[in-house]
Formats: sequence, C-alpha cells, structure tokens
Amino acid sequence: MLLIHCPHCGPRAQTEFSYGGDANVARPPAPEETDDRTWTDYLYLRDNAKGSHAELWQHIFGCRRWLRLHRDVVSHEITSCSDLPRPRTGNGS
Amino acid sequence: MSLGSFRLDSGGLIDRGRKISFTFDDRIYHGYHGDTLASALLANGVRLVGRSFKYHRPRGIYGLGSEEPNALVRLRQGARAEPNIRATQIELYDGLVAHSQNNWPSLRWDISSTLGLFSRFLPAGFYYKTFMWPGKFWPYYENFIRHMAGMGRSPEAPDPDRYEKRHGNCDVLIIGGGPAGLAAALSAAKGGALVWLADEGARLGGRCLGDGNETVRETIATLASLENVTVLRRTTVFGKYDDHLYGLLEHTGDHLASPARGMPRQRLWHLRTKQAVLASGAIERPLVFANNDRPGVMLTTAVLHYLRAYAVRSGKRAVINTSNDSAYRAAQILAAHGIEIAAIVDHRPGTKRRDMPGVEILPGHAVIDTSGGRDLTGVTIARLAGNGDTVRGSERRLDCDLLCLSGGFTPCVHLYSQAGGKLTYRQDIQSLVPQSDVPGMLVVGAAAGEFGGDEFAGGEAAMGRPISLSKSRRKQFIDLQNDVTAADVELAAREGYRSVEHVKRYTTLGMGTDQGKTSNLNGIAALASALDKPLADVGITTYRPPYTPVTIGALAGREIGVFLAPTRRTPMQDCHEKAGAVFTPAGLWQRPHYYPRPGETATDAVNREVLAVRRNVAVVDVSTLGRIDLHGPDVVEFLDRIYINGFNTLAVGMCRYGVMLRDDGMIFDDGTVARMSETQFIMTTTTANAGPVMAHLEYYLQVVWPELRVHLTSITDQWAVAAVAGPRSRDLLDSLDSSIAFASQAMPHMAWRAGHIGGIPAQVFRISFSGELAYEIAVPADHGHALWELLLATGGGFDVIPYGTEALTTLRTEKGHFVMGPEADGRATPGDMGLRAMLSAKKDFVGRRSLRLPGLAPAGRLNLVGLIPVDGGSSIPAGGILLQSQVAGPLPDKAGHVTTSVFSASLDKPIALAMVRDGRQRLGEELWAHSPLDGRIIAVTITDPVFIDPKGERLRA
Amino acid sequence: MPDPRPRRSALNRPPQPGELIQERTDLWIQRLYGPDRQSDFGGKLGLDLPEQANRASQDTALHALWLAPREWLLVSDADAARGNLAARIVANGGALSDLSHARTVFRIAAGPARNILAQGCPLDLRPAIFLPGHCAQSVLASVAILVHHLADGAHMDIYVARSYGQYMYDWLNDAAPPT
Amino acid sequence: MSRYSFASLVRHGVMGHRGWKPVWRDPEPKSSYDAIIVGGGGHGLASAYYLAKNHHLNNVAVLEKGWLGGGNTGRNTTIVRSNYLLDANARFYEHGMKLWEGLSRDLNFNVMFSQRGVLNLAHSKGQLETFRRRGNAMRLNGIDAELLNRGDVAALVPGMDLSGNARFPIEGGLLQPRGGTARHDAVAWGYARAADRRGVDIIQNCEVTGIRRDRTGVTGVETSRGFIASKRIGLAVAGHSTQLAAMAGVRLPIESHVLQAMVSEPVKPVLDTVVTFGAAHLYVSQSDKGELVMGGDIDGYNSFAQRGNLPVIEHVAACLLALFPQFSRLRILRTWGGIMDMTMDGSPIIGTTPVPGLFLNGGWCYGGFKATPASGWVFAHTMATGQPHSLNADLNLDRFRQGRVLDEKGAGPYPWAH
Ligand SMILES: Cc1cc2nc3c(=O)[nH]c(=O)nc-3n(C[C@H](O)[C@H](O)[C@H](O)COP(=O)(O)OP(=O)(O)OC[C@H]3O[C@@H](n4cnc5c(N)ncnc54)[C@H](O)[C@@H]3O)c2cc1C
Ligand SMILES: NC(=O)c1ccc[n+]([C@@H]2O[C@H](COP(=O)([O-])OP(=O)(O)OC[C@H]3O[C@@H](n4cnc5c(N)ncnc54)[C@H](O)[C@@H]3O)[C@@H](O)[C@H]2O)c1
Ligand SMILES: Cc1cc2nc3c(=O)[nH]c(=O)nc-3n(C[C@H](O)[C@H](O)[C@H](O)COP(=O)(O)O)c2cc1C
Ligand SMILES: [Zn+2]
Repeated sequence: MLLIHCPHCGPRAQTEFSYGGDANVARPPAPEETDDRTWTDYLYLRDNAKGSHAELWQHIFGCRRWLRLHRDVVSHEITSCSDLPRPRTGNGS
Repeated sequence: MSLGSFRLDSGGLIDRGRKISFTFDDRIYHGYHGDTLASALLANGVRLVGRSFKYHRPRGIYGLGSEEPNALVRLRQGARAEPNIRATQIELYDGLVAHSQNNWPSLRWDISSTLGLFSRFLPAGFYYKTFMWPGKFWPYYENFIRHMAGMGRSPEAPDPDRYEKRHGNCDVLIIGGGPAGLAAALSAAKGGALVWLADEGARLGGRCLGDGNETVRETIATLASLENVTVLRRTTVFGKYDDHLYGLLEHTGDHLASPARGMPRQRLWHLRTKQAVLASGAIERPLVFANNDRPGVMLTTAVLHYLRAYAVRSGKRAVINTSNDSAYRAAQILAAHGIEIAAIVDHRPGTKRRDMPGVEILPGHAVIDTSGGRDLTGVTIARLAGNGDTVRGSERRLDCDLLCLSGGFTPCVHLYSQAGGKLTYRQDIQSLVPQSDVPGMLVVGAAAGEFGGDEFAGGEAAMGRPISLSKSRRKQFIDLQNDVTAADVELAAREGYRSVEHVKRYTTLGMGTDQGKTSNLNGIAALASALDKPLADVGITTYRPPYTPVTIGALAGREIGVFLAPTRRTPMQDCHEKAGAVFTPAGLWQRPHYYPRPGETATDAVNREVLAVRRNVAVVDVSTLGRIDLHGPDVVEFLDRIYINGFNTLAVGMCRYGVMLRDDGMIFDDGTVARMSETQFIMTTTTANAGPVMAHLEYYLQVVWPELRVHLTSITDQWAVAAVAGPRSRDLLDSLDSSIAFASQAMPHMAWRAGHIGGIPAQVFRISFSGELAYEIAVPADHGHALWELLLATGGGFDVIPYGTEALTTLRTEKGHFVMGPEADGRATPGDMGLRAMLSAKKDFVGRRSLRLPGLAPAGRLNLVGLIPVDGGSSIPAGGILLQSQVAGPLPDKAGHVTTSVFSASLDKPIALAMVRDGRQRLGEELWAHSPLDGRIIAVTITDPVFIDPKGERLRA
Repeated sequence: MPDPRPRRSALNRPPQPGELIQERTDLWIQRLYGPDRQSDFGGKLGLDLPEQANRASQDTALHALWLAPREWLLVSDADAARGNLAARIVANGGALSDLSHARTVFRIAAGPARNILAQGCPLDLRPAIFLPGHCAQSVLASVAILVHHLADGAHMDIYVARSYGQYMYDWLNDAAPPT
Repeated sequence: MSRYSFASLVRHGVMGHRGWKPVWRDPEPKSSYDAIIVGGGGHGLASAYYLAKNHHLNNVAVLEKGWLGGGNTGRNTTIVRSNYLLDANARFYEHGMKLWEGLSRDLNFNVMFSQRGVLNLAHSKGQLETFRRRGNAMRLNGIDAELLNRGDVAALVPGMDLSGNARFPIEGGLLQPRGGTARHDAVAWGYARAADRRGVDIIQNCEVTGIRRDRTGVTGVETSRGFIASKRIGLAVAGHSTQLAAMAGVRLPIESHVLQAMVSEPVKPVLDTVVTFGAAHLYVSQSDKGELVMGGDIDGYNSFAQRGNLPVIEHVAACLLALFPQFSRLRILRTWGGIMDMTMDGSPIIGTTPVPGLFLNGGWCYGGFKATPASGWVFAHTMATGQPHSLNADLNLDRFRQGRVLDEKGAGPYPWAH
C-alpha cells in the first residue's frame, strides 16, 4: 500500500486518496473550436508509460486537494507529490 | 505406547508440571504444556498422522515449523474446526481435538490409497490428456476429479471468533527471532530506534531453541526490558507491500482452546516501518530417493528440535542421510540423548569427517530406498560411483525407525523476493541467496546464506548433489504435499514444459499449502538434471505472499456482518422504522421502500401511497439527496460551465433544475439548484451520486479551472429534508405555525423561502418530482425528527401519510421523469432524454463538445418514451426488450428496451418508460415487449413519456 | 435565529457517565474559508487560526482545527461564539458554511481512543507523534473522520458526518476493549 | 506426436511415460514469416491456431518474451461467460462460448471447461431489474439466462448466507448455466500444441523490442533474438498493448492496471457455482483441485507491476465472508497480480490499426480469458483478410474517434471504473 506524502497533510496511507489518472491530460481550452480528433484524443488517450508516470490523486479523506504525483508504475516508488499549480489571484480582502 | 518411552526424563522447554490431555482421531493422549501437537504425537509414538494429496500415501511428521508439508490436520471441532493446520505449529492446550485428513474410512485403512496402484496411469497432467470422450461425459469425469480434490474439509458453520486489524508504525522491523534477528534487534534498539521483532514461533530463539545458548537467552531478556522494543511472538510476517508496509498475522488466541473473552483469535497488522531486517533463517533441504516419504523420515533439524525443545525422541534407531557436515554434530546430540545411530550415510566420497565411536560412517553412500508400510522399518543404501549413480550390487539394508535427512539449508528469502530482490546461486552452499540489498531491507543470518562458523551449517564443505536420482520406478517424492515425484518433473521436461514455471504448473510442484518450502530447490535441481543445465540457469518460481497461509477471517477483520460497509441514517430513520417501513438500499442508505399497513400487500401499499400524493398529501424523506453549498465570486460562472443549462439568470430566492454531463457527453447527474444569494447556491444531487458529483466539481475547480474562486462544502448531513406533495400540501403547511407564506403569489413554483415552521428554522423549496404541488422542507438535521412528527401529526384533518421510494418511482414515471440508472445509464445524452431545449447555446459546458461527435448525433439514438399496453391492462415487463415483431428471430434487431415499468394507480393502468431507437419520431407506433426470462410478450404502444398533467398545471397550482 | 427547540442528535442517547464513548451534542460547527491570500486573517478576527497543517488551536470556548490550506473547522459548544463572529468573518473576506448539525462528535479518553482508532485508521497516532493539540483528517472503517487530540492530552474528539453517527458509534463500541 | 486419449495414456503408462514427445517444438526463429503474432498468451496462440486451421496460413510465428501462457492467461480466475448486455459484446462472447463447448476435442487437449454456471447476485429490486434487462437481451441473442429469486439462489448455492439481516441481503440473481470455468494453463498449452502441430513456430524467450515500418506499412519486428520480417503483425500482448503499439507510433485508449487474484488452501468441494457478488467486488469459484479461486476489483491505479496491495485482498475476503461466513477459518494460500489493459469504455479492441499490416488484439480488461477462442477466431480472420469479421466489426479502434464507445457499465472514460 502506497504512502503518499500530501504536501499539505503529510505522509498518508493510500486508502485516504482516490485516483485521478494521467496528470498530463489537458482539457482543450476552447472545446468548440477543437476538431473531433483533438477532442477525442483528450477524452480517450492517456500516457501509459512503463516507468515514471505523472498522475493525479485527490486526498479525498484529507484536505480534499487534487495532487500531482510522479510514480514509477513498476516499482511504485513515488518521486514527487505536489500541489497543482494555482493561478495567482490576489484576492486581498 | 506409554508416555515417556519417546519422551526423555528431563530437559526441553516443556512444563512437566502441567500435564495436558488431547485427542487425535478420537484417541486420548497426553502431553505437556509447551508441547506442540507434533511433539506430543511423537512423544506418544504416533507417527502416522495424515494422507497425502494425490496418492493418499501414509505420512508422518517431517519438519518442525511452517515448512511442514505432511502433518496437516483438522484442528478443533464444530464451528471452530479448521482444515489443513500444521501439527508442527499447533501449541498443545488441554482438551485439544485434532483429526487426520484426506482418508476414508480411516487414517490406517484409506480406500483411496489404492489409487497408488494406478499411479503409473496418473502422471503429472494426466487429466489434460484424457476425459475428452464422449464430450457429454465430461461432467461425470469431472465429478470424480472433484471428488478427489482438496485436502481437508471446509468448516460449515459461521466462525464464532473475532478477528482484529491494527495499524502500526515503527523504525525497524526485525523478521525472525533467531540468533541473527535477536542480535539485529539489540543493536537497532541500542541506537534508540523503535524496534519491532516478530517471530512466527511461540518462543524466541530460532534454531537455538533449547540448545542452552547463553547469548541468545540474555539477548531475549534484554530486549524484553527495553521500552523501545516490541516483541510479537506467534506472529508471521506474511507479506511485503509497497512503501515498507508489511502484513503481519499475530496468532493471539490460537494457542488456547478458545480465545479469552474479548480477545481476538488473530490480529492482522498493517505495519509501516522505515527499515526491515530479514532474519528468517534457513530451512533444511531434504534428499530425494525412492519412498522418501514414509512416516519416520524427517528433517535432521526437526529431529534435533523435538529432542532439545520438547525432550522427545523421534525414533529409537536412526540412519542419517546427509550431504553436508551439519549432520555429524546432530548425530552426536542424537546419540547423547539415547537415539541409536545406525549409520551416517554421507553422499560425499571423501568427506573430512570426524569419528564417532560406535557409529558406522559411510562416505560416498546414499540412501536409495526405504521399507516399511505405514511406518519406517529400514532403508536401503548403496555406494555412489563417481558420476553420482549407484554402484550395482553395493546395496545394503539397514534397520531403523528414523531416517534423518540433511541435504543442506535453503535460506528463507521469501520476503526479500517479494520485495523484488534478485537471487544468485551460491555453489558452496548450493542455494539461492540474496544478490544485493533491496531498499529498506537488510537480509542477515541464515536467510542471507551466512551460516557463519556454526558447525551445523555445513559451512564451506562441499555438498553432494542435492538429490540423487536413481532410475528407480518407485516414487521419489520432491513435493511431499502435492505428491510430485522426480519422475513427474522429468516427464514435464520431456514433454517440453521446460520453463521452471511450466514445470510448476504442469506438475503442481510447490503449489500446496507449504508453497514448496522444502521442495522448490530440489525441484529446480531435478529439472536442471533433466535438462542437463546448470542449476543456476534454471531460475526459480516467483515468491508470492503470503509466506504461510493467512486466515480469510483475519483478512476480513471486523468487516463482517453489519460492518461490511457503513450504513447511513437520515435524521428521520427512527420514524420510518417505527412506522414499519420496508427498506431498500440506496447507496449506503436504507430508504423506505413503502409503508405497508397490516394486511396490505406491497402493491396495495404503493398504490395507496401514490393516490395519497395525487389526491391528498403525503410526505417522503429526501434527506439522502446530496447537497452541496457553493459560494464565491465565480460561482455563477462555475455552474454555467458545469450544467447544460444557464444559471446566471436565476434570481435569488429561486431554484432551477439542472443536468450535468461528463465530458464525453453522457448525462452524469441531475438535480435542482437554489440561489441563496448573489454568490451562494445550494445544489442537490442524486442520492447515489452525491460523492462522485462532489469529486467531479472539485476536479474541475482545482484541476481544470483553478482560476475560478468557488468554495464547495458538502452539507448533505446538515439538513433533514422532507418533501410534502399533493394537492393539499399547501393546506397542510398553512395549517402549521410558520413564518413562511406558501401561497403561489408569495412563493411560486421553483421559489424557495426561509423562515420557521413550528418553531424550527427551515428552508422551503417549492419543487416537485411527483408532478403535484409540492414543497421540500429542509431543517437542520437535529430537528428532522421533530419536523417529520410535526408533518405527520394527523391533527388538522389531513390524513397525511408517509410514502416510500416505490411510490416515488411510480409518480415520476407517470410524469415521464428519467432517473440516473434505469434511463440515464451512463450511455444517454441530453438529447436522448428529450432535453435538447435545455442545452444552452450561449456557453460552453462540460460535455458539450462531445455532443457533436458522429456517434452522438441524434439519428438512430435511443430516446426516452412512454409505453402503454395495447390491450390496456397487461403489465409491461420490466427489463423487457422491445422488438418490431411478436416473433423474435435469431439475433433480432432491437428497437429498444423497457427501463421502468409500473402500475399507475392514478391512471389505473400499467405504464412504462422505455428507451427506443428514434423513439420520439415513433409516437403511436406499436412494438412488442419481450421478456423471455418470464415467457412474456406484450404488445405496447409508444407514447409521450409524460402521462399525467403534461402542461404542469398541477404543480403550479 | 436561535434554535428554539431542543436538538436531537444522531444518537439521541443521553450521555451515561462512565461510558467510554461520549457523544458531544449541541455544538456550533462551521467550516471556515479564509480569503485566498491575507497574512493576518486570524488576527483581525481575534482568532488563533493555525497555519500549520494538522494543528488545532483553542481559546476558552472555540476550537479552530486545520482542515486544508486556508480552511478550518470552528467548533464551540458556547453560544458566545456565534452571530457576531460570523459577521466579522464575512466582513474580512472569509466565508462560513454551517455544519453544526452535520457532524456527530465522539469524545474518548486518549489512551483507549488510540487503541480503538488503530483498529481501522491508518494514521500514525503514536503518543510521540500525534501530540495534544494535533488534529488530522483520515478514514476509519471506510468513513471520513477528523480526529482531534485535545490540548489537555487526556481526550480525543472524533468527528464524522452525522448520517454515519450511529454506525460509527456501534463500530467504536465494538472495537473498544470489553469492560 | 501422439494423440491424447485414454488409450495412449495407458500405453505410455505401461512404458513408464518415457515415450511422450514434446508438446511443442522449440524452433529457432526464421528470418521471415507470413504473419507474426506478438504475445504467447491464449489470444496469441489461439490466433495462430485459427490462422493455420481456418485460413491455411501456416508460416506463422508466435513470439513470446517469457514462457508461453505466463501473462494474464496464467493468472486469471478462469471465469467463462457470455452474459453481456450490448449486442456487439454479447454476440462476440457467445461465439466464444460455443467454441469453448467443443474446445477440448478440437484441440485434443482437455481444457477442463466446466459449465457449472455463473451467478450474479442482486441486492435490490432495482439491481434485479437491471439483470432482467440483461437476461432478456441475452436470451434474444440466443444466450442462456435465468433470473433467480432468493429461493432459487438458496437451492443453487447451498451454504450461502441468505438471511435478510445481511448488510446486503440477496434478492436474487442472474444465472448463466452454460457459464463456468476452464483450466487456464491448459488453454494456453492446448492451443500451443495444436498450433505447433499445424506448423506454427512458437518462439519463447523472444521479446519484441521494436516494430519496423516503411511507407507501405509494417515490415517486421526487432526482437531480443534479432530482426524477423513480416508484413502482417498482430499484437496480442494484453497489459503491454500500449507499449507495443507505441513502437509503431500508435497511441491507444488503454491504461495498464493491476488486478489481483488469490486462492485458498484446497478443500473438499463445497462450491459448485461461480458466484459474483453484485453489491461489492468479488467473484469466487472452486477449482477441480479444491482451492477457492477469487478476485475482486483492480487496485485502481496504473501499474505494470504484477503484484498488488493488501486493501483489495482484504476487501475480497470481507465480501467472501458476507456470502459464506463459514469460510472464515479457511486460509489464503497465495495471491498474485496481472497487468490488465483497461480500455476507456471497458470493451476490447480487436481489429486493424492506422498502420497497414499492424493488427491489434487487446483491451481485454478483466474479461479476456473467456474471449480466448472467439478472439483468436476473429483476429485470425482479420489478419488473414485484412478486414474485420462481422463479430469484431464494432470492436474497432475507430469507435473512440466516432463517439461510438461500447460502455457496458456506463462508467465513462475512467478505466479504473470499468
Ligand atoms: C487476476 C486476473 C483475473 C482475471 N479473471 C478473468 C476471468 O475470470 N475471466 C476472464 O475472462 N478473464 C479474466 N482475466 C483477464 C484475462 O486473463 C486476460 O484478458 C486474458 O488472459 C488475456 O489473454 P492474452 O493472451 O491477451 O494475454 P496474456 O496471456 O497476458 O498474453 C500476452 C503475452 O504477451 C507477452 N508479451 C508482452 N510484451 C511482449 C513483447 N514485447 N514481446 C513478446 N511478447 C510479449 C507477455 O509475456 C504475455 O505472455 C483476468 C485477469 C487477471 C490478471
Ligand atoms: N541449528 C541449526 O540447525 C542451524 C542451521 C542454520 C543456521 N544456524 C545458525 O543460526 C544462525 C541463523 O540464525 P537465524 O536467526 O538466521 O535463523 P533462525 O532459523 O535461527 O531463525 C529464524 C526465525 O525466523 C522465524 N521466521 C522465519 N520467517 C518468518 C516470518 N515470515 N515471520 C515471522 N517469523 C519468521 C522463524 O520462526 C525462526 O524463529 C546462523 O548464524 C547459523 O550459524 C543454525
Ligand atoms: C485458477 C488458478 C488457480 C491457482 N491455484 C493455485 C494453487 O492451488 N496453488 C498455488 O500455489 N498457486 C495457485 N495459483 C497461482 C499460481 O501459483 C501463480 O501465482 C499464478 O499463476 C501467477 O503467477 P506468478 O505468481 O508466478 O506470477 C493458481 C492460479 C490460477 C490462475
Ligand atoms: Zn492532504
């Protein structure tokens, strides 16, 4: 069972997380201007490398944040786990 | 035989003050506290303890612990009976009951042992080659094969014992409490680390058990005194999992007749450690020759172990068959304890041996056969020629009742291999040993092939061939449990099953409950010689958890009975129970299905409930629907992107029905959304989808559109919600003490208001699923019970009744509302449901782009429609398939299927919803609803799905 | 508006003195979202809002438990914490979501609690690790929980969603050592 | 090579079994073949067999990187059924079922196909209605199906806990009586032996490391034993489909996940039906050797490790005890894992690819063992003719571009949810 180091909550058992798949899937920013091929690639194609895999997990029983991990899918070694990049919206008050 | 003839007068770790009686195969025997069943049986001179798997050969005690292949018994009785337990690991307790297995009518006279006579026709894999003709007969053949299957009998009653699970954390986990593990524990503990040490035995000491080793004794005492050391005895480390998680099975109650009150029988640990030390020792390897399986044939370490730990002589006159030096020291000890040594038969021609007075030592010899029936009476030995074959004419018989096998030691590398460690072959000890460290695991002691200076280990002394294969037709067993012989391995190789994995599967070598602990290496050696390859090139089969079998009850832990999965309760659950509701599962909830009155059938009750809604007023608990609080400056934008319809025009104080899709264009969920303020909305979801919708929203918010500022809070549990429905619902509410004006002008359809009802703070939403005038009343959960009682109080002349989900189904079917599941089954688009008009043209939303894919184009898709029986009265089969014709040809073209079928009490006739290909263009057409499962074919007419009040006048009333 | 009626908790079981597992009822519980970036949000409110993960703060009547970055659970059993505080939070750019009725809370003596939790929760709750004043969200017997080791060191509070309250109560009792 | 029969077994027995010949040759790879199949699992071997038998293409090689049958064919829970809802799946799997019924004799190798019935349990009226729809669809597709009520279930599976106070009480179930199990290894070995007899070269320990192509299409494969030419290459590598397709520049809508299975210690027969537990994740049967063979859900995250983790095993145990509390004191003997090629809609992909001469047989998810004969049959057809067979016409790769996915569960493009 994996031990995932949530950047917020610390090292936690995998049972606290739910899996979200390939982290490199990017939703086309303007779907309506996207052709069928690009759109269905987005819907159905995933990285499936036999090695380091960038993937999303949600800390569903913890801070509920979606996280980005790099995990070796053969050894299951997790080499990084970080928060998703967040836009800087200076919501000051 | 009386107690004592095999038992020494003194010594051993048993408590002679505590005599214990037990039964084996219904005969009473005695032993001492501290005995195992195996040691006690041996002490009583019981040598035949079981029958083998395939040939039902008589078998005795062979080993000393978890490597035991033979002595599997059924332990305990009644609901506590368990099959296939190793006698070597059963600690004796008073009143213990054990039975032998795999025999009929008795252990001594086992009919199936005659199978051995036909064994030449039952070689490895024989079943693949026969039983094929005539094809019809296979079930009978198979019945016979199944009859022969299995070792023990499965228990038949539910387990009375309790199993516990536990999570633990430590710095260093030491696996094995032999000298190596103890030393490792001590040094780790001295460094201050939090150390756990687990050993599957009842006592620490490993191979040194009972040998009087002072260092070991002191170390055990020191460890016991250290606060940072936790010692788990009777605890098997059975598996190594990712990120240094180990599975441990602690036998907390197995050494007792039954676990103490409140104590679990076994405890399954999930232990996370930083570092593990594998000190699991080594298992002695047998030698292979004809009839090497009789009771009385034992591993030398086992014989020693019974002598030193239990003061039991395993026999009176022993022959030692060895290929390494360790046997000599063993022989001395045996002799010192009164076991006569008939001879030491050493495979090595020029062994640098030491003399033992009175013992015949035969270098360059091997045992090649044994004699005896159900017990060993003697062995045949022969001289070995240079090539390893036996020299003809050199055969000689030696009388003995004990044959000690000593073919070297095989390190226990199971957990290392599970961790992905690679093995390498070491010629000097003729074993596979760890090649290099794996991260987080250190292998030490005998497990690492470090037999040290120990005189038992055989050290650098060259061994003979691990097995000697005489060309004998008699059976030479490699895997004693599964009755796999050297000939089977040869046959597999001859037939082309040459990979070690093929040999395993073809012969079943190593696939028994011992997983080949004593046989795998000999199997490899046999294969190497059959293929004429170096042993190192043969490879080894994969090691897998568990190290020894793990009780299914322990794996399940307390996840049994009601704790298999959580059960959720609404604040009104008590009321439903009191009202005698029949429940139906909805996700983790139990929702009232209907509320039968005495004497009523289910149908009666549902019809009554439906009519109450249509004609009067009734109440349903909808607290299970998911509720999500959304707030933030971008909440409107967010909802617009999530739902197919728009929300920016929704006024504060109003609600709107919304449908959301997955990005592949399929309907994902639906529900109403209420605008609480400029920047706050409350969304409702379907009961089953509450969790997935929340995760879906969080995904889009955090991953796809992180720039949107919206907070999501699940508030399902904050509210108790009752829907009051029916033409008199407003009258009912008006009759209550409330601050809210329910009249249509004040509160039109799809409005919501806050206030209080009967002194309870409430939010009331005028929304309707049933199509009647209806209000959903949400109150803080702690007041749900009071609200329900208030609504159902029959005062005021309203004959209010509660209704359940079955009536709800009928009501929504009458209104043509689809639901997630039957209609929106994950393959339906909004267009399929007739919701094209809802699709906003002004904005993008999740799933929109997919609707333009060719496969989602409207033509040819299944549409939501209604059905009525042509004859007006026949019920429409639920789950029926719609065909064009009454007669279904082979592979007919399907027009669609019935999704929900009900009897409409309101219309007094059966109706149904269905998904029909291009259905909306086919209103009025006739189809046939086929339900071959119950032999029904009903003619139906396609109708609009809305059966009642198509204009929605009732709900706007 | 104050609740005019007595509240009926998920268990609806008056506390029995001496029982190991005690339900805490009638709490005021809010999920608090701080503004995205503002250094001294807590200071402006006069609240000690722990910035460090898995920490809880306590002043006389109010606990603030860390849930996620800029998110806390405010818990109080005193009326004093309400009304005015909520208004000030909103005024300072924060937001609240009321969960007062959405949680069932169990209070258990710390020793037994550790023992019971270890039977179904993967958190590392060793005394040297999970100290008084710590809190953590996790999973227990398939249910989301929040554990709070109270500052006094003597007790732990376990929060679960209300609908799981009865189930969790039964589960905890089943896990508790027999008395 | 001798035919297998009872008589031959006796004859060989008398001679001490020294006369048996290898079941398959161990040939050196030739420099070129008319067709190459990558992957010596059941699908690859069956495809080769039917290429030779149905299409008279005998100059065929099966290239296996390890030992044949060592992939998922050697590690599945052996359930064979054709109880599908969607026509494209139902008809395909039912063709397979028919082939299973004659397979032992066709191959002259007893694959121990045991039609002991596959039962899906329902726990609510709603679930039963979903089953009713599936059962009716099956029947109309010529597939056997029976809807059972609680009493029927009790009669069929003695020992199952049908008490109403179970956490998920059993309402009934859908039974496919012709469903059952088969001996997984025998399927690989039987096809291998039969294909070898027809001249197919089965080459073990030969890993394909590259696929060569020119403008016209594929030209051959690079292997650990050198280049082997062929203008027709079929991939049947299960969990490694994406790896192999990538060698030819093709991306697939497939993710690799680990699925675990486990066996108990062997006991005398107590369970005669294959049972699947609808409320959670469990399927269980008892083999002819006596072990309970069990599986559950995938571990749930991408994996190329043929091993899994504890939670799934524990859940399977819990589900088993929900149905059969008396199995509590039995013990698990061994657990293992296999790498599943999970597609985005849960249905397989079998057909042509954008690269001429390259064919794909993959995406079998949990359920490809039962497909072995049908898959080989239609894949051979596709490879021989360049066109899909009518039975795999809808199982094409292009369906993902078209939005014509075959989503039996309606779970959407989340492979771990199928
Ligand atoms: C635990 C488990 C339980 C299952 N239960 C069932 C069930 O009950 N019923 C059911 O119908 N299905 C089940 N399945 C699925 C079923 O096992 C598979 O779908 C099926 O066996 C796939 O067969 P295959 O021949 O395509 O793949 P495999 O048998 O995996 O064969 C593919 C072969 O390709 C080889 N290969 C890979 N890469 C290369 C390369 N580069 N070069 C050469 N060779 C290569 C591999 O070594 C492998 O031998 C289960 C699977 C698992 C793992
Ligand atoms: N007396 C002999 O016959 C003999 C044989 C070999 C080695 N030795 C000597 O003993 C030393 C070896 O001692 P050691 O400590 O390496 O081995 P050991 O055999 O003394 O101890 C291994 C211990 O590990 C336990 N164990 C194994 N697998 C386990 C698991 N998965 N979970 C829990 N417990 C498990 C066993 O019950 C055993 O008590 C060497 O230095 C060698 O010289 C003696
Ligand atoms: C249907 C089936 C039954 C099995 N029965 C047994 C068994 O009785 N004993 C055993 O040790 N392994 C059994 N196995 C598991 C195999 O030993 C092995 O674990 C599996 O084929 C995967 O291979 P691997 O573990 O070598 O990777 C069985 C496997 C299957 C598919
Ligand atoms: Zn977290």
